[in-house]
Amino acid sequence: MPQRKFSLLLALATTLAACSALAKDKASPAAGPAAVKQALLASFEAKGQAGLDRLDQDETQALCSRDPDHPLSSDEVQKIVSANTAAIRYPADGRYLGDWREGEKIAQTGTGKQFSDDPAKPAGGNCYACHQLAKGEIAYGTLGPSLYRYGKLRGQGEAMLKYTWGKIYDAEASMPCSIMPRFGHKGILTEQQIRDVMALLFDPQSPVNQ
Amino acid sequence: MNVSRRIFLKASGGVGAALLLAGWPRGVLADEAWNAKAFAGKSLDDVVKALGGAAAQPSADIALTAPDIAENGAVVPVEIESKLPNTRSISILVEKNPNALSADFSIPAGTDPYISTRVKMAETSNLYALVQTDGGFFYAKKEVKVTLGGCGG
Amino acid sequence: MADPMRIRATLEGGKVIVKVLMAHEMETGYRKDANGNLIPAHYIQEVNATCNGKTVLSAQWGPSVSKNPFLAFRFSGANKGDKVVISWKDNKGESRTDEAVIA
Amino acid sequence: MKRKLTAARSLLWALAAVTVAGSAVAQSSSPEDEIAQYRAMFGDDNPAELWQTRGEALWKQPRGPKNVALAQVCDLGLGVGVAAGAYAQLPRYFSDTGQVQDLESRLVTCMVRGQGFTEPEAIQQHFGKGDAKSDLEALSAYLVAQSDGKPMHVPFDRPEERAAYELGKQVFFYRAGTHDFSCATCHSQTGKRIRLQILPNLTTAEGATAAYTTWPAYRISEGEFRTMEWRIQDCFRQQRLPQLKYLSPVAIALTEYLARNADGGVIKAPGLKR
Repeated sequence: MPQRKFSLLLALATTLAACSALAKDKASPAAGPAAVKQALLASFEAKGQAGLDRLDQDETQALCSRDPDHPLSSDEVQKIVSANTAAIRYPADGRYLGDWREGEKIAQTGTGKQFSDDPAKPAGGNCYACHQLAKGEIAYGTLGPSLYRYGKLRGQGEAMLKYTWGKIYDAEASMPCSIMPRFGHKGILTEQQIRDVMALLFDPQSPVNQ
Repeated sequence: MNVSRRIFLKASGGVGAALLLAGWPRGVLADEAWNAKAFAGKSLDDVVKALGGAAAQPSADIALTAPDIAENGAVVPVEIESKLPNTRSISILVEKNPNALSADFSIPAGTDPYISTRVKMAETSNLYALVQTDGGFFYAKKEVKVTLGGCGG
Repeated sequence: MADPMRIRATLEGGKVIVKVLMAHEMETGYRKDANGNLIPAHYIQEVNATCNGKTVLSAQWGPSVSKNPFLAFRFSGANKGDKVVISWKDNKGESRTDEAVIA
Repeated sequence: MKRKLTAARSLLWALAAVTVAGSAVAQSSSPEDEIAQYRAMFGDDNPAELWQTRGEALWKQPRGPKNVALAQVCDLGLGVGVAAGAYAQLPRYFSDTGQVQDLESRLVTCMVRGQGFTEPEAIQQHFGKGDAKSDLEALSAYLVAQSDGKPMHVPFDRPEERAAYELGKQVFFYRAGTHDFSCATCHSQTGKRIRLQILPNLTTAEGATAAYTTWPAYRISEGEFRTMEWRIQDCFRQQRLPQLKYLSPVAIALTEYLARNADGGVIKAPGLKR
């Protein structure tokens, strides 16, 4: 009998929850990580350069997949910072800056790594999708902060160059669960491409600093 | 690169040249054949000449309405209304398309000198409304910025 | 065969307002397919509209009119119940004619 | 042709005229205003109507090995042959299939069970391309238009519907792939844009409503009519994930998540999108 009473209560709770606008109810059937992964594997098929292994998560991705109702603990945040800080590779020859003209092209290019893209072509950075950069480009997004006059405002000190390199290489190191892709760590951009994007940000001749 | 910029890839050669070889009829009235020479023109001047004029004059009596920014160059809405007397035809030109002329409308008596349609723009460019009256050729222009979009280029 | 046009013709303030949507690829001849081959040009070149046997609009188009073209224009001298007949012909010689009753 | 937007359109035409005149207004207008101006110029003249016309014929004509019309055999949730308002109450659980189904999934069921097509026949060319037209897209265009102006009432009292919602929510936040993207990367903040496109916050009722009720839509960048299945599939392509299968559990679950978040909103579709 007590069990049946519990079921009735659960049913009632379920009905009540259905009335909440966004159904943020705890009574919805749970979909644990294993069930979610199973559903994903059953729902996707490999295509072009995108194999089913793209559905596998590293620890950072798994932790950062929590919905807002389940925030991370400070230990979990620390785990993300440590793993991603360790992942950053600084340029061996100490050269941080390449060609801003190439950097501008990379910032404008949105293709790369999609199953519809040619894997032989270098991927773009698509910086303008989220950031304002050169003043002349009006079609910029606002998911990230404006980077207009980035270098002009900050100078080219070693610490600033190193910090910015780290941001592009693996943003999770300095901002856990940042929505910015980890361009170096995940092999989206090459070291030289990152240099070119760095030049776009720092070179006094770059349209970003005009 | 998005679709709008892909539209006009490999602009040289191709259709324009082939059509030129096909010869060109004179006018643009409906009962005449398609005016290949006008559609092969690269500039406002080319097109005006192919339509039988010498040069076009700017006019404030042509209302050309188009967006300041086209979210997608594949479809740019254009509305043109001429207040010039005896408007015979209204044409739409895009300066930086591989061939400037998009469309040429003959306006018979009884039809308003008004047209609304949608054209492709390869890139940010001037758009021209070219009007032929019995007093010659006139135009209005407006720059339309064509933007990139999306998360995958 | 091409899909029918959607034609609306309404009499407002003594003028017939005509709005047309046409189903057509309007292929420029400059685009490439997935295999890198040029897609041949295929676009409407001529459009003709008549009402009561009289031409009310005629047009010549190039490939830079947008895919699935839209066209609106106005004319005088017709009544409700009259028919507006619109035809197009493309560069491959295909054509289509549809009509709408003025409402 | 729909007339409800005419007033708004006139206003924007007036705005456009001011801008053309080169006044100070032109300089101070934001990119969002300019995009709104661009979109307003399309008015009510949506090429999706070309798909609606074809879809109506496909719904009403006897077809398939059994030579019957969908209008005679297809139950979209409100009874056999009832098209009006059905889309506004999808996805939902159907007892005859034991599954939560979206519009396209249900149409395939009807084509297979009702008209006698095989499933591969029914879903081949599920997304159209140029002259290779999709019957499912045309049918969707027609049926969605039959719910235009109707408020959404997405059923949510079945455990299967709740399970689909919960799965959809988990998938929405699932980060993976080369770019660490999830749906939430772009669609869990309010007032942001990618390039110049405003990103709806799909975790809120307002954002989900703005997005869900204006799909399916004619997509200008492709010159094609596109369904919600297409929209979700193409988002995953851009997330750098593999190909989402048509009518797959994740496709339905995400549709359920979005539809429920948009519940109560009024359908304004087929829409017109970039």
